[in-house]
Amino acid sequence: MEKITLAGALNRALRDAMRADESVVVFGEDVGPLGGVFRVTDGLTAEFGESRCFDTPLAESGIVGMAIGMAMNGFRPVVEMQFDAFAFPAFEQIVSHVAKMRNRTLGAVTLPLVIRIPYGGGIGGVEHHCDSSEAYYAHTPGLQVFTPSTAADAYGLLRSALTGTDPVVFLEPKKLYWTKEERDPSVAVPPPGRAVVRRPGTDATLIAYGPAVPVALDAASVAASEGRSLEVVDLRTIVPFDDETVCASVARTGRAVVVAEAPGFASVASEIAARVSERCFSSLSAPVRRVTGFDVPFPPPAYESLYLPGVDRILDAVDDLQWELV
Amino acid sequence: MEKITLAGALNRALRDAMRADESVVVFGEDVGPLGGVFRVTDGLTAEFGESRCFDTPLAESGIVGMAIGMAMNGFRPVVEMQFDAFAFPAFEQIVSHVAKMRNRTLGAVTLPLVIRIPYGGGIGGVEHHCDSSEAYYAHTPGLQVFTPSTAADAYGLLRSALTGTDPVVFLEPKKLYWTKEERDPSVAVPPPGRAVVRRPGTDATLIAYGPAVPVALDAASVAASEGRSLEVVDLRTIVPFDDETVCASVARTGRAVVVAEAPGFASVASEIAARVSERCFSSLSAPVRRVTGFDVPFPPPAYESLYLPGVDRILDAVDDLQWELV
Amino acid sequence: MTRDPDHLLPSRSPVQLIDEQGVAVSGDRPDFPSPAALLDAYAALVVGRRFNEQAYALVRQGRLAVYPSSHGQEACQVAAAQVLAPDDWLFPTYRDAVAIVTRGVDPVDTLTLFRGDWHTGYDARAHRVAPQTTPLATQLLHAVGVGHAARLRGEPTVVMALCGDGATSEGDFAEALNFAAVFRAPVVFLVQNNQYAISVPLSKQSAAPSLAHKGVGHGVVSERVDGNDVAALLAVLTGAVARARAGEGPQLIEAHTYRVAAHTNADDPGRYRVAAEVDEWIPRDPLTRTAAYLRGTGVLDDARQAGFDAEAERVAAALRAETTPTTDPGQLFAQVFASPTPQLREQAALVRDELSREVDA
Amino acid sequence: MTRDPDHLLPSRSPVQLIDEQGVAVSGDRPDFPSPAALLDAYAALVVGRRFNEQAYALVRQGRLAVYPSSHGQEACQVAAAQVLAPDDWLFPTYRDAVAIVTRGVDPVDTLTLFRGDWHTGYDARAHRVAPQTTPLATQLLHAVGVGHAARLRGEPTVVMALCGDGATSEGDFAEALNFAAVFRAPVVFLVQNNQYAISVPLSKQSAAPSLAHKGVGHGVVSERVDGNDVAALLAVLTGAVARARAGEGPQLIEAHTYRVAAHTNADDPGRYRVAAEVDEWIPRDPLTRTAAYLRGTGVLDDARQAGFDAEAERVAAALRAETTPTTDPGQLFAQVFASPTPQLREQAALVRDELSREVDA
Ligand SMILES: Cc1ncc(C[n+]2csc(CCOP(=O)(O)OP(=O)(O)O)c2C)c(N)n1
Ligand SMILES: Cc1ncc(C[n+]2csc(CCOP(=O)(O)OP(=O)(O)O)c2C)c(N)n1
Ligand SMILES: [Mg+2]
Ligand SMILES: [Mg+2]
Repeated sequence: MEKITLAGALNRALRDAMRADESVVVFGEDVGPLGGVFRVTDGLTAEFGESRCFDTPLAESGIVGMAIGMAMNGFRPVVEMQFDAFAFPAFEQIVSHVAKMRNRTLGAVTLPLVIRIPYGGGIGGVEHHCDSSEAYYAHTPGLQVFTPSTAADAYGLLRSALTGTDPVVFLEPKKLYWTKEERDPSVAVPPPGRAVVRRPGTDATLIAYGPAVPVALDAASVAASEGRSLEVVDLRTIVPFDDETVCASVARTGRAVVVAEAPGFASVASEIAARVSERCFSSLSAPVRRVTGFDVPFPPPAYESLYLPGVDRILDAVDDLQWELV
Repeated sequence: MEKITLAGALNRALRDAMRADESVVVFGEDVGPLGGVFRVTDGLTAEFGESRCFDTPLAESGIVGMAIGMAMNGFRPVVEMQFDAFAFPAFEQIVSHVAKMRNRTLGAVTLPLVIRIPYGGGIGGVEHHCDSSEAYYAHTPGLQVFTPSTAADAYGLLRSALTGTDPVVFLEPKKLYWTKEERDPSVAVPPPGRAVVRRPGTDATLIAYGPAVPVALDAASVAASEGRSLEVVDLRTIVPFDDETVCASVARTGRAVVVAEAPGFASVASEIAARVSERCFSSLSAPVRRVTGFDVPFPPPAYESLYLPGVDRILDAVDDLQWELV
Repeated sequence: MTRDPDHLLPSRSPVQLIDEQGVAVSGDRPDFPSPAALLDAYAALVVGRRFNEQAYALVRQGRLAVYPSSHGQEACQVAAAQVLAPDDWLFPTYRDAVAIVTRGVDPVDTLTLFRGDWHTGYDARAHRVAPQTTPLATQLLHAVGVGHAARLRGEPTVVMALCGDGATSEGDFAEALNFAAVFRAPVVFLVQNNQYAISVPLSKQSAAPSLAHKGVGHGVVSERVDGNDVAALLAVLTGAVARARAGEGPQLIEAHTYRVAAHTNADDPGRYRVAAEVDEWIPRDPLTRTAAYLRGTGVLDDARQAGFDAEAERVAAALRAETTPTTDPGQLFAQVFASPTPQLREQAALVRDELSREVDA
Repeated sequence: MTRDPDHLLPSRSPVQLIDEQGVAVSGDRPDFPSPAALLDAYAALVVGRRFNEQAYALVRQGRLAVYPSSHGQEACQVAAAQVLAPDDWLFPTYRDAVAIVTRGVDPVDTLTLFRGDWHTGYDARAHRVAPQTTPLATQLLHAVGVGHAARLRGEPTVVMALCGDGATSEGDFAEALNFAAVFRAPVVFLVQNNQYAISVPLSKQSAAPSLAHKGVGHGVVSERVDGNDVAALLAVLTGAVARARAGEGPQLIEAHTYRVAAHTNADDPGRYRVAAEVDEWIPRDPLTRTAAYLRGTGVLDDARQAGFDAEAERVAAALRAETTPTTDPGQLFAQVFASPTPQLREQAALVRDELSREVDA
């Protein structure tokens, strides 16, 4: 079978969507001839011309603001924020407009647009290049938040983001861009809002999304070799959230650890922990633990491995799940 | 005893701080001759002159950015964002600089500044005037987040925000601006990071902050009349967070409901629920419930009362705390 | 970069066609509006003024949550709407209700937002009038997007984007001008410089020779105009719209006017400006000046005036007749997304349950 | 608003004092730099060029995480630092390491950020050099604040704020100019227009006659200068610094230069520009031109050149000698706040515990 990277899958999704739907346009900083700093838009200007994939002036509020207008007038824009800290200049446009337009016009004006944001660390990047900002978007009512952890999901979720009428913040785990995967086009990706059990297990559930998924899977492998069976759930979409899959897993295992790269305080991991604690209360044999980035600014490359949730920290948290009571 | 409003207490805190410390300057939109749209800066230009309390051009990123520079060069700026949705243009300055400067310079450059933001609903305001954005700031490492619910705390917390060397996002509950209170200057406000039990109780703990505190207190009164004793904890500061007071209360009562105005998903309420669920696991007789704003954009005035957490919803949540098991 | 700065800079003083006494001062300009156009504009001015007064009164009666009046700025409002073709778009702010009404939106629907009802009361797509925008200057970028979209499809649409003097200080203002210029988007940016951003006078807002001078730094052709002279506004804006439609790129127009009323009813202008300053602007009123000119040229007579007044009263009566909105709890959750998430469905059920118990009780 | 637009607009073409052949073209200008000043500048250019080359080489060896080189722009770098007095401030971007070194910061410390060590390696307060800033244009507002603070205290400080052509498109650029002008802050904004923002050429960035034309819309005096002519830069920037210091408010200078290297080592310029374009700029190199002039006027000889080269080699050797940073886990938590919150203390304990078990194991 053909091998494809996550970045390549995204590129293919954009290309296929642009072929299928004339209204799809791609723009942002360096997405044209350069193909984006991560090459996700590689070749699109060449295939579709300057009018469908183009560079803009360097202004993120401008990019998102213009996307709003184009979406109001018949297009389906896909914009790229170069790194996730560089989406912050667009925060007002995203929170006050992208998220609210459908609602404030009672459905009369919809904004079918996608804001692609490379996110997370693990690439040895310098300051402002490794943030995880999913909590800001997930907390904002009116935004859908998708984040793939595999090339297949990257393709499927981006295609589905490009079919609905609601805006999607599409978070791409930078460190997985170059991970290669066999490509099996016959596997369809389910609609947004469906988490997936990436690895079945019986003793505890690791709940993760995006860049944390492979780490959780690694942890599960190590745990297995130590005789503990961990189930790994990959959320795929943070909004909508799949309570059903998550709770079914925790109901089965009775224990849960949430794994996420972002600082833990008031985060998506907090939400997951709170929901699971509430909804699976009677099934839980131990408190839900969180293994997240610390509540510090993302550190310089030399400190990255200390900061990021890794296999050891996950296994420590699993060890803490009151097994002595079993 | 003299009566004072929360807005009046903030005004007095600014005035006293400006008298005590020449480096304190106040600026923002309409804070000069007008005294701010909520009159919190009333009279400051008259008393301290244009150089210490002044209007700026209309640009929030500009205001916060300039405050950063002034803080780098010997001043202690207090800036006002007119309504909390209007702080979003400054989001990049706040998240990428205000929050990170001390850390990225290993303490060489500190930013002793205060960003005052009126927040929350309950005033019948139109769109963009009633948001609750504490989660965005609380999630951002490096920001302290204070939010008073009484005039005395408003005074004390603002004075203490103006003594440290770290930036503070100071969230002022709009709907409480005009609430009058007896002023007892002999009551000292404890340092940041100390929650307070506003009303003792034995059956369950309501954990609230800012505008939700009076609602929680009302709910506790009603509950008392129905024979249920609710303790009310007021966080006062979201960052730093007072685990000790919160957990001690829940350990005593065995049940908890978190009350907050902001949409619940990935919110400060999620954090509180997650922490309490984790840290008080063995004391909890029921899952921690959250009574929050819904996951919808803040609605128009006519819908406000449906949206905001009210006494009924709090009492419903309390009723749900598995009392039958007692 | 070949654009000639001289071509981009505004004229040394604002364009005026009819002076404060109602006398034509540049009657020989080829773009001087026709009598019919001026009469149309005057009719709309009369309605607009009455609309402003009535809305303000409704706030005092507690029947509107808030109203930011364009009293004194009606010439800008009317001209901005009247120079547009049916397929053009208008992007108004909170202060531009009169422009929206002039564009043909039902006056009662126009006030939906301020009535405390659901945010936007008219069909933005049908009227090609964007929802009124409050976060300052943000809508200018949307206008660029709408214009660029039309241009990509080869449609002759022009977008009229409104903002105030204060809003020109926001970063989004500069970004909008820049994007529009780079993409040659057919957008006319009309800055209503009413001298104040709430309490902040223009002198604290900008040190520029004029706000129209903000165009050249983006390669945008700029002009300034007497914002209380509806004839000058019609002439200058018609030209700008024509150039934008012809593919000459964005246009920036600064209209010099004055906010006669308070910022909104909640504001207390006594704190920051003296009454004498307001008085100076009364003789420059856009209505009296236009009426004087039209009477002087024999285009307006008592009968016509009576007709306009009657129409204005009809609009005012309609505003008064409107009652407070009824709320439908389902609307809280219905339009967050095309179809509610499971979480929203749970929350909606909670509200339904709570309300049903209230009814039962 | 009384400021005369003619006074604010830049000259029709960039100021040049020494042409590409090293010949003085405006030798009679009173502000033509002295031989001593030019020799100092040349010495710094030689060091700067070597610094750029060495840093780039270190990236290829995997010893720096990344390096955005100012190769070709060294004249801007050197002049920006050399026109400042000791108490003035410099606000650099990620590309301005050479300006920082010229200002007197230790070259090894200057590269801390790019070495992957803690973010800022020099003492910003001691040197009055702000930390290098990556979020584009944001630092310009900090510069305004620093300048305004100094002005409020009556100090004669001037702030030199650097940014690139791409950064002028960010809203913060406009806000910074506007705030500076309204508060008459003593800031010199130096835009190094190196024709590219990563892959995006100036023609897609702006339709303005020049980037210096962005000043007039804020009432900021503006000028443009040949950015590869260190003499012209010294003259124009010295004038701008003097005017800012004299209380005449902010100054905007656009320097026309070229990014000869890739955006950073991670970039692949072959995707967006042809080699021939780069070749055109080689004869305009700031070093050869200055050397030719100084040799022609007898100020530079082989001995002096050898001295400068030796100093450059010393700097390069120091960069090469620096080893990879040692990490101190405690630093993760130590400076988030003045004193760590209880939550941070818990997290620090977790890391300590994890590490101690690793050591034990
Ligand atoms: C981003 C943002 N900041 C602040 C406000 C609050 N605000 C509403 S109107 C206004 C003044 C606007 O002045 P101007 O642009 O001149 O328009 P005018 O009200 O005079 O028509 C302010 C500060 C806002 N709506 N949006
Ligand atoms: C707000 C923001 N958006 C995007 C980026 C990513 N980025 C880094 S450098 C750069 C190009 C900057 O171009 P220019 O301002 O001309 O400076 P140069 O790199 O040419 O010196 C971009 C887009 C950033 N650092 N900050
Ligand atoms: Mg105004
Ligand atoms: Mg550049």
